[in-house]
Amino acid sequence: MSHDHDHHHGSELSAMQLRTRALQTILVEKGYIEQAAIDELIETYEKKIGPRNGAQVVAKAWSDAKFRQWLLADGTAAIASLGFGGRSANHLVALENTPAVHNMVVCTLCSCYPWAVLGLPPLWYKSAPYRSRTVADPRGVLREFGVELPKDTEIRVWDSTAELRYLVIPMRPAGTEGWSEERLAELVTRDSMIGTGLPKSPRDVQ
Amino acid sequence: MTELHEHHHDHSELSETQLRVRALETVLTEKGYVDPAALDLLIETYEKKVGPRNGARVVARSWVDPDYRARLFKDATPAIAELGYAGRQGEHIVALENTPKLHNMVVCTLCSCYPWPVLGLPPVWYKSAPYRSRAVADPRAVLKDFGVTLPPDTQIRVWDSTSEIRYLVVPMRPAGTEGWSEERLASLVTRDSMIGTGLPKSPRDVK
Amino acid sequence: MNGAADMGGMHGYGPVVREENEPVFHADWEGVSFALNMATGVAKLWNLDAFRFQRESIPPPEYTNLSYYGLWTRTLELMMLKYGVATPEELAAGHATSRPKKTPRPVTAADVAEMVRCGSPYERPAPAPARFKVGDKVRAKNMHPKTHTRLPRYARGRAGEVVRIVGCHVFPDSHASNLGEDPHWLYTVRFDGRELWGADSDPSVRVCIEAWEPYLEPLR
Amino acid sequence: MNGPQDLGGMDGFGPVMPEPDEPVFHAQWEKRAFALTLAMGMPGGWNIDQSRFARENRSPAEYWTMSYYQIWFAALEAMLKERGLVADDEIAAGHALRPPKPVSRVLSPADVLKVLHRGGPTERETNTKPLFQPGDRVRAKIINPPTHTRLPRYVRGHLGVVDRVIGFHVFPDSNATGAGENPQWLYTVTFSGRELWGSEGDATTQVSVDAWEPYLEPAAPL
Repeated sequence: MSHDHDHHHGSELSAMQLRTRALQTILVEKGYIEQAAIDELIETYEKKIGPRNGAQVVAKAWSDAKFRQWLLADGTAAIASLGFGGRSANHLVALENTPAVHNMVVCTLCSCYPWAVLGLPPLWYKSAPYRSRTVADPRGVLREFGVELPKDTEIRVWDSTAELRYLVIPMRPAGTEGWSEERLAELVTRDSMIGTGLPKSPRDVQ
Repeated sequence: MTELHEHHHDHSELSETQLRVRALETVLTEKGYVDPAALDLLIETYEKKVGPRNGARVVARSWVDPDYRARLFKDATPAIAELGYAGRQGEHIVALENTPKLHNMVVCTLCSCYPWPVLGLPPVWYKSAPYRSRAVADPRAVLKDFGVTLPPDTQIRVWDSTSEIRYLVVPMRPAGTEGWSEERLASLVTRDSMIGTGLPKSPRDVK
Repeated sequence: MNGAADMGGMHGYGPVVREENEPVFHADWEGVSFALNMATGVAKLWNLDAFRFQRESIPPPEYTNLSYYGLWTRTLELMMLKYGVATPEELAAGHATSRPKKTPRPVTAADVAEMVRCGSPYERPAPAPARFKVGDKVRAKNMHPKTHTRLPRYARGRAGEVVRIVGCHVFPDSHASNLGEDPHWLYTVRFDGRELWGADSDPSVRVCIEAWEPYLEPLR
Repeated sequence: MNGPQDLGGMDGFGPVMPEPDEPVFHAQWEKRAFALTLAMGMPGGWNIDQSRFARENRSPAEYWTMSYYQIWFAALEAMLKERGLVADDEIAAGHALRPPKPVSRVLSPADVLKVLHRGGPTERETNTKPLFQPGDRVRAKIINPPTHTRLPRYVRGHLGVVDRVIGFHVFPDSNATGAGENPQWLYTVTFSGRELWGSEGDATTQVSVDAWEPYLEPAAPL
């Protein structure tokens, strides 16, 4: 199908740059926001909070049975014990993948995502293709991520319609017996905690 | 809402399309797939000859001739063909009778189906997203966009043209037109009154 | 509202396109757009549900053609106009030409750090006991409000099962229209894929949504 | 497909804006795009359901910003290219760069009025009997095919009443994919506004759609 209808995203970008700067100037000039607050927010979500947080949670769940139980029973409290929580994870639910059930998270209505453990969502998570298709054809979407699951595995899609945020706990890869939490965390990819991917195999790291 | 909306599709896009249409026409003509004279005739037909005047004649006839009216509501396609209107996008026509209790309105939510032989080509609003999205869900509000307010207890039936059946609304004959000729009556029948988004003109409106 | 934001089950958007090593922001202004939206939230100029309602009210042709943070900036402009934070002239000039009636206490870096740490919990004391329990069969109501709702179109009218009682939460349908927090019980409801997408669809699919009590009726 | 064409019940598109004294066409190119589409139907060999699918099968972002005849024209181009009748480089050059493929027929000026008058009736002969009769209660099935269908999303899963048995007609869901005409019984089915839009809906509104038998399942009488 031809797509001749070019949307000149280049010109949108420079126009948006100007418009966004205008809003910033006005809000700072009127005294609603201090410039330092803006810088702090960008710094926090660009540098400090990201999927490494979630990987730590998953690795701990893999190696500490008690923590795992707590995480599945009360995700918010369990991640708080590791120092994660707050914005976009005030109500965190951990979803356990098993050989019988594979969980996948989407927000069809906007872009809800557990920032505190995964950082800000990637573009594809916020895009129309992912939002439109995941609830109706999760296997088709998984295929685009190179993930093929057994036919009889139940695929459970969680559409984040409220302020609950979901973190998928993937299955611990085989061949990682005796690994440290830190080493296990290296196997945990962002996509495996959304449900569009699987953890790395031990062969992939070192 | 839109004073800051810079993401506009400016006129350069139109001229781009214009060039592309011309290019395609040239290629198709050079290959012998189309004859430009046939294109001219198609355009002339729908721009000049086929239009809502056809439908107005059908409606006016149904207002003066009870036998014709009965035939029209029984099977509209042959009844309309009696007046010489038939063919493309009017292969299967159904006439819908407005009464004091029931008002009919036609839409095509999925594309732009419209009874060409009696109404010509549809106006832009009929094909637009606002009409297609709202006519089935909130017909009274849409009627308000057209300045039409119906009594609150009038039933509104919306016909979504999902198949090759095409619908023609037959509005109610305005009061005060007793003894009028068919031709004079036809001058009261507006296009919108045959879609159901309007009412016929009142006798006062035409001299 | 049945706006462009309600995308679940739509076709035509094409495949999911991933970007290798995607940066958090693709341009400086995206980071600023993000930060301004967070900070205006902290300043309590409006609530999150009202912001979402404004964003999904953007006409579908525009909504679907804006980039993600372009949509945020556009929504922020509209909210600033609607809530009297800026005038059209100010937005066009890119500068403040008037002062707020009441001098605001500006959002500081410390406020932001506090917000990141604490977030904004949505759970509230329950005004009444929960109507449904885990295992109850329910039907999502067939409702089409013109205002904000978090019940996706694809679930409306469909039967599911309550799998979790989440708690009593701020009700977005009221909150977005500035009718107060109006807390209601919130449930996780699970639907069989075939109930949502038809008998021919993949039998191994289940879809869970969160649904507030007013979205649900007992299955008869 | 649940594409951008399936607009019934969507919000956010704003008010209907009738244009006073609207011309039939708004630009010269619209006339040509219209006439080319009609004229190419014959040599192109596609059916109306395939044209409709070619129009709706595009991104909502694109569909919702294109004008009506832009959509027609884009679909015409897509169908011509799909059948190898025209290639991109030829449109770019504005000239034929390859000899034509043989086509069944070309529309001559002498045939135009005849062809228009004949149209393309979709009713077919049958000796089967319709499953439903006027007055029967039916439910529109929940289907979500990724290909062309004429059952709008807003009626799926809802209860209606058969108003009229229209006849035995070409089934667009098959015809659009080139799977043949596969004709089926066609009915007018009427739904109450409240059934479709909820208990808050206008009690005086009814909506009728034309639905082929495979779209419907029997529902218990009241």
